[in-house]
Amino acid sequence: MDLSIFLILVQDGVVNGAIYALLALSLVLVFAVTRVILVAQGEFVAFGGLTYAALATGQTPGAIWLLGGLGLAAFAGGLWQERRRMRGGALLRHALFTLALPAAIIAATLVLAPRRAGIVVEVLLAVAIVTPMAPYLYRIAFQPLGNASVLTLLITAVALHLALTGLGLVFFGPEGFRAPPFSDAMILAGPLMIPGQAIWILGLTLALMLGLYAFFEKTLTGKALRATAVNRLGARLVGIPTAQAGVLAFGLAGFIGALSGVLIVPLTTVYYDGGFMIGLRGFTAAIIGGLGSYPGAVLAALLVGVAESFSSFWASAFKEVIVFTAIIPVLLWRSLRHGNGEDEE
Amino acid sequence: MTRPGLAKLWPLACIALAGLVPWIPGMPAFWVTLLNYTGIAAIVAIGLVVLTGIGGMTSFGQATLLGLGAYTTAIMSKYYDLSPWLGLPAGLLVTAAGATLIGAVTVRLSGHYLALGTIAWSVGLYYTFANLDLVGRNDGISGIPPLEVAGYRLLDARMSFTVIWLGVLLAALATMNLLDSRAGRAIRALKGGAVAAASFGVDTARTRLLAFVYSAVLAGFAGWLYVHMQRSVNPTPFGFYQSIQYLLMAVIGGAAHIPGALLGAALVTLVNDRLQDILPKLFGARGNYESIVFGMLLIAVLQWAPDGLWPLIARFRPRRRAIQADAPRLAAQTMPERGSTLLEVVRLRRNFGGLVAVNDIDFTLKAGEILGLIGPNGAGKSTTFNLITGVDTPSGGIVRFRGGDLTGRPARHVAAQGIARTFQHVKLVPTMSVIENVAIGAHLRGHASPLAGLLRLDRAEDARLYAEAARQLARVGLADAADRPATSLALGQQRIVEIARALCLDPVLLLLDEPAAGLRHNEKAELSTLLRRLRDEGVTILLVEHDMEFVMGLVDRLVVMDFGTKLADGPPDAVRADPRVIEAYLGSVE
Amino acid sequence: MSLLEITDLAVAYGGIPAIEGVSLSVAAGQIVTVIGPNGAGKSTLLNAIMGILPASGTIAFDGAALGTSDVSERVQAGMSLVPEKRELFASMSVEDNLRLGFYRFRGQGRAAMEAALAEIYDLFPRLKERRAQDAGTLSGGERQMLAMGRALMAKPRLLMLDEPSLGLAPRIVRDIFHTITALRRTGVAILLIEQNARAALQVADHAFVLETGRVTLTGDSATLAADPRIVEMYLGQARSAG
Amino acid sequence: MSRTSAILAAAVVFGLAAPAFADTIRVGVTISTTGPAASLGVPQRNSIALLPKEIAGQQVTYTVLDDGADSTRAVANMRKLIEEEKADIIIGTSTTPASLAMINVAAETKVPMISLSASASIIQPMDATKRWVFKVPQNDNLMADAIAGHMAASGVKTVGFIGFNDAYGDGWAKEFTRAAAEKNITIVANERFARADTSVTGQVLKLVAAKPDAVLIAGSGTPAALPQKTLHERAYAGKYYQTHGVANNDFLRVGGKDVEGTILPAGPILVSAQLPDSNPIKAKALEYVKAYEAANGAGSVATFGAHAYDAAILLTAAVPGALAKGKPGSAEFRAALRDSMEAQKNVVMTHGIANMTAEDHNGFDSRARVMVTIEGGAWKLLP
Repeated sequence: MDLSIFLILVQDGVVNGAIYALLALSLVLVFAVTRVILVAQGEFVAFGGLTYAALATGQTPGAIWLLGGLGLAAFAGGLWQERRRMRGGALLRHALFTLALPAAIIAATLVLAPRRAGIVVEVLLAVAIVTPMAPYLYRIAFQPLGNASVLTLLITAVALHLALTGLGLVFFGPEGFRAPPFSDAMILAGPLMIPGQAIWILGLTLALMLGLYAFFEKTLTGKALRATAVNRLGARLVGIPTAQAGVLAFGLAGFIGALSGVLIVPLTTVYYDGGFMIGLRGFTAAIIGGLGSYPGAVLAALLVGVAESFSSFWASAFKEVIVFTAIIPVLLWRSLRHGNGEDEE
Repeated sequence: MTRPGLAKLWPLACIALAGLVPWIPGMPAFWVTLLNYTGIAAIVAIGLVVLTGIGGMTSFGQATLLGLGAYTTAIMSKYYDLSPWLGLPAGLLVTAAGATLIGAVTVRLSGHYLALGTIAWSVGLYYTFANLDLVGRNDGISGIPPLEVAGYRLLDARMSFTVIWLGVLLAALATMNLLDSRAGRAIRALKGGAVAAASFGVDTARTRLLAFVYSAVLAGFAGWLYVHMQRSVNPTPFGFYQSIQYLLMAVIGGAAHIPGALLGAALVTLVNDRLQDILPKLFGARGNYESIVFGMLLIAVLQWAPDGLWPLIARFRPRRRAIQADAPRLAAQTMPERGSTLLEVVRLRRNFGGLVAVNDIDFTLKAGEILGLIGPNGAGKSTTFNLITGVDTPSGGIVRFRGGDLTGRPARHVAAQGIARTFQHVKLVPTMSVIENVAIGAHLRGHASPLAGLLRLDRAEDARLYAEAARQLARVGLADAADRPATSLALGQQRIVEIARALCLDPVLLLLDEPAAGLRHNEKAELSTLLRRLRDEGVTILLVEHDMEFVMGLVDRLVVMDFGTKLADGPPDAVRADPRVIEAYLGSVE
Repeated sequence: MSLLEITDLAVAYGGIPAIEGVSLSVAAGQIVTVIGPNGAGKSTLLNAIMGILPASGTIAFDGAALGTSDVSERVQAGMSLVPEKRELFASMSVEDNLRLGFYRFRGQGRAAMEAALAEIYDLFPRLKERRAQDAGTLSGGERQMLAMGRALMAKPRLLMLDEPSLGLAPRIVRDIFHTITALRRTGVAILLIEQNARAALQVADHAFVLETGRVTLTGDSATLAADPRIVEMYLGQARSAG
Repeated sequence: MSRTSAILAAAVVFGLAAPAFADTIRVGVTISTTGPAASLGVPQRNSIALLPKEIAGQQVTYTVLDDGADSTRAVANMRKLIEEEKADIIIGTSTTPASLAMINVAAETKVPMISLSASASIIQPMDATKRWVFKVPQNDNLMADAIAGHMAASGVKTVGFIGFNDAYGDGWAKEFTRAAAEKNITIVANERFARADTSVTGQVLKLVAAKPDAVLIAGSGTPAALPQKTLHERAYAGKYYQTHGVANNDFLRVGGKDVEGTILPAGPILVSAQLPDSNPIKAKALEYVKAYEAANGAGSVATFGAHAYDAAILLTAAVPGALAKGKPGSAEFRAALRDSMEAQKNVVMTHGIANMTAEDHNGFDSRARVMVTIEGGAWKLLP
């Protein structure tokens, strides 16, 4: 292997790793706030990518009907769960969030999609269509589970993943889609040819991370989310409704997932069920990072990306074997550092 | 030998009766086939009950373990023309060996690291199967012979049914036996009571490995059945998705219950099959709504029954356990000579980051005395306990017991020296009855292996252990509560159960962490009497307590701690009068 | 009219009653204490009032029944609880902990928050010194101050304190009780749970004795402090039970 | 309703009775309409709707089940179709491993099956088990020979291979290695990628470094475009070959200008309009394309769906002969159907013309494949 191949592989790994990092961040966030391991995170990536791909080719994405359906389901679910308590203002807010919001997004899409409103609008639209699905799903599937065990929440997330994959096939079909890149620019740096899209991915990933950092460090809402993660009871005691924190965390997960999808669909083909493997990489990174540390997750994600790109060069048939076997010693090391075997308390 | 009650045997009877199902006239043939798939899945799910539901280790790799068993017998019977019956022991052996190897690394992982660990090796093995010429790569091996009995090939689904459900019966029976044995109590203590179990001599790492290998062997067994029914094998049934299916079955059925595994396997298999028929009638043949509807059903069921369905059908009620009071007593320790030095703690130290929780503590304990350890919260009393009993490792200093060095030894080693303890935050296993919890205390006094438990060869010994547990429960005055769920008792009583459990160890030294907390006056008096009697029998006692009245009337000597340091040491009256103690601990609120 | 009116409250854990038939009331601006032995159900009582535990019976705050309302709604209504375990945000700074106490008023803008913060720093100057430190690194006494400060940021009309002196050095315990007395002047009503019955009876106007889940004695503090049964059962021990 | 009784009620609802039977030919279909092979299974399922409802005066019913490309489910489906739906013949499934798992059941229950998957190993070498199995897609070795032949004729001496890390890619690696050796073509790189991979940069670097005259990409559907696009990015200038697995319009859409000039073997149906009128396949193929697009929209046709159509053509041809020996629903009928299918000669299908023999249950010859290239975003028949 010469230096140029080495550099290209690193570049490839870092670009993929950046996406894994975004997903890892949102998995860490969702787990910390709600104790849910969001197996279905990858679906938001796939839906985001496919929705953007449809918009970028002037089609009206089927995902808007999925959005509408989920909004309706969340409306009904919320009404049922809080049938004894929801009144006046709360009911109105609930209806605005679950009915009016999707209706507005659907209307905007129907108007804008055929008009080819430009990349920025299309990106925003794709993200807007997919993002609210996550909080709706939280309301439908997880909020009623309250204090269930992590295992039950995990299996619920698996069930959600199954249902969403099925819905993905219905709404997007079995074939893959690709979108034109945000820019066709190609930057030459020595042996490296860095496509404009890769710059976009790295740039937006970095921007998003900084944005998240600012959100968590500087705003009271962000701090409230962190507080919920650190101490749920403490958060409830200062008046943070943990269900709302869950909705917010899922909203961020949906947003990050959708954005990741939009970012990668110009680089690779996205399939209705393709998000799962991407999500699994994010999950891997999140856990190696300790399922609690944001910088740890990012670092682990980059590591996973690079490991993948190198093993696909060395022995592509055994890529997964290599990547996943390499994880085990890391896990062992982390596990021993975190004290052994005691999962209680 | 104790006879298991009818209450326990009825699920087995049901399975046995089920053996007749395929022979019911008019029974649709495909239903038998479905039940065959159910049976195979149920065996895997039973393994997951032990591993995940009871042992608390989530595995995403069960299907891959099935693959180990399946491929072994496939290779032997297809390529070497060996009888499928030889494939059974070979498959089990290979699975057990593989699982021991994988498990040796994996079960050391904790929590989510473990779950990801199982994903990692399962993905790794999957792609290894898919790229290995020996096992036919992605296309796999087909044309594998079916099972034969006396030259008769078991091709008919009803024949397979008999074999498969005999297998389910065996798996369920063996698992029930295992869980009811000495090793099984250790497995059941893993979730929620691992520290306590370790403090009574359970080797938790080995117990975790045992649960892992046991569940793997069941999966390997299922793999053997699968191959000779399916008669072909390729990597697709051993992937991540299938592993999730098995986990899902266990959780839906009720992950902590063997009948739950059967229920979950049956439900998932049946619902998936029925959906294929029902949905096209509802939505037309063009869509694929099965996974959508299945996922939604699953979510609905979990909201309705977060702990799975079986607990809704049968509420957890520990069965009444018949005690053989005449069982021969277990061998007892010889107590050290009264007044000899029993425990020496020298400059014991524990740092947590920058915080010094225990700061160079010294004290000694003489055989046959009661020593009280007092001080405000955070003074380091419980940490000191944990350092002595091996639950925590000291940063410095020495712990010597009967002349031997105990510093930094693991909890089970400390227990083996005859040191038993109770916990400030009660650590009883909620899913076990009071007497089963107490019997864990006698773990080191029994020797039956897991295999003996599985085959029920341990009954004589187990009867002795339970007789001992019953005796100790009676001693602390809780004989009536023996068969109640442990956590149904009031907190104060649970502390007393912990004392009974500690006594089951036949301890030389008893460490009690706030034993009187939550007790009423008369109960405290009874506890005092019990502890004095124990002292008179030669047991040495070290106790942490807040209740000064209780302590003052009981102990021979007091050690006062504050901010991790020893403030005073001496007879109660002298300590009470010590101005430093009054200033820092007893205080005087105006 | 009382600020908090509890009638026939009962809480059970898995079918086993922890408290039963408890009725008590707290008037605005009053300090009321509930004393009793460990395990009598005192913490359960506060958790039920705050909505952390489901309970039967009625809890009325400011004349309105609370029903099944969520903890956050009770905070919104003006109730705050400082739990026995403090429940601080250990990996966040002291100041962030306090700011989060202001969550109820998050719409009121930065100036209002800074003003509230200044008041708390006045009450607990120690917290100001430690403002940038992580809450997890504080000593026991400082944690209790922070927990109280965080609760006070929400400007509650009823402050519930669960064993504020538990496991603290006597000097700190004195400070805490001084603070409680000082708070009386701000008009906040306090429901105080204490094992340190002597100190509690000294600061409280009114007291209830809770034993094995039931109220066994009630009366104004001075009377109870002189009651021989109380003296024998609680005050005799209070000196040493610190 | 209590939870317990609700559970019981659910059990009753699910315990529905088996369907009643009439005197008709029952066709059981199991295909992969979900999962990794959905891009094959979905057009196949859509094609089932176009199949004849009556053959030789007999009613024909179709029951379609999805197996998600999982061999356990495929076998379970097959048993369900045979035991519950009393199927006389099974069509399916879309993938090779699952088809291989099904052949035991066919032999054991003596129900003939027509596989819709690629590998010749499903029907070769012929034995007592595979007697019951037929296969309508072209054998992968036929296609591999075509590619190797085209390469040799174009002066290609070295080839880089990159295929799916699954049965499809594996089968191609095996068949192409054999075909290439026969033409003295050297395979200088052999790489794998997964269908869901987001990047194949590592593999492509390896391919480019080996400097082959041509690259063969063995993947199905849109995922096969990724290596080609990446090769383009890395400025690989040699020839590009794909397999017939990519023969649908989605591949053209995703591949865009990067797949221009790609050469692949395909069933004649892919370029049916360009076939000479003298070719008997043309009419059949156009008939299918027209019917399919009428039902599913213009441009929606994929060659994979036509395999299901071809299975019905084979069935239609064989039924009259079988009816003479037994009534539908009887073991005699099923055995006769098998015999009759094996005896079929010159059956014109959308993908080729089949001549079945006892040894060859596919029966296609070189007329079943054409060489195609991509020009101006459309498939173009090569002479």
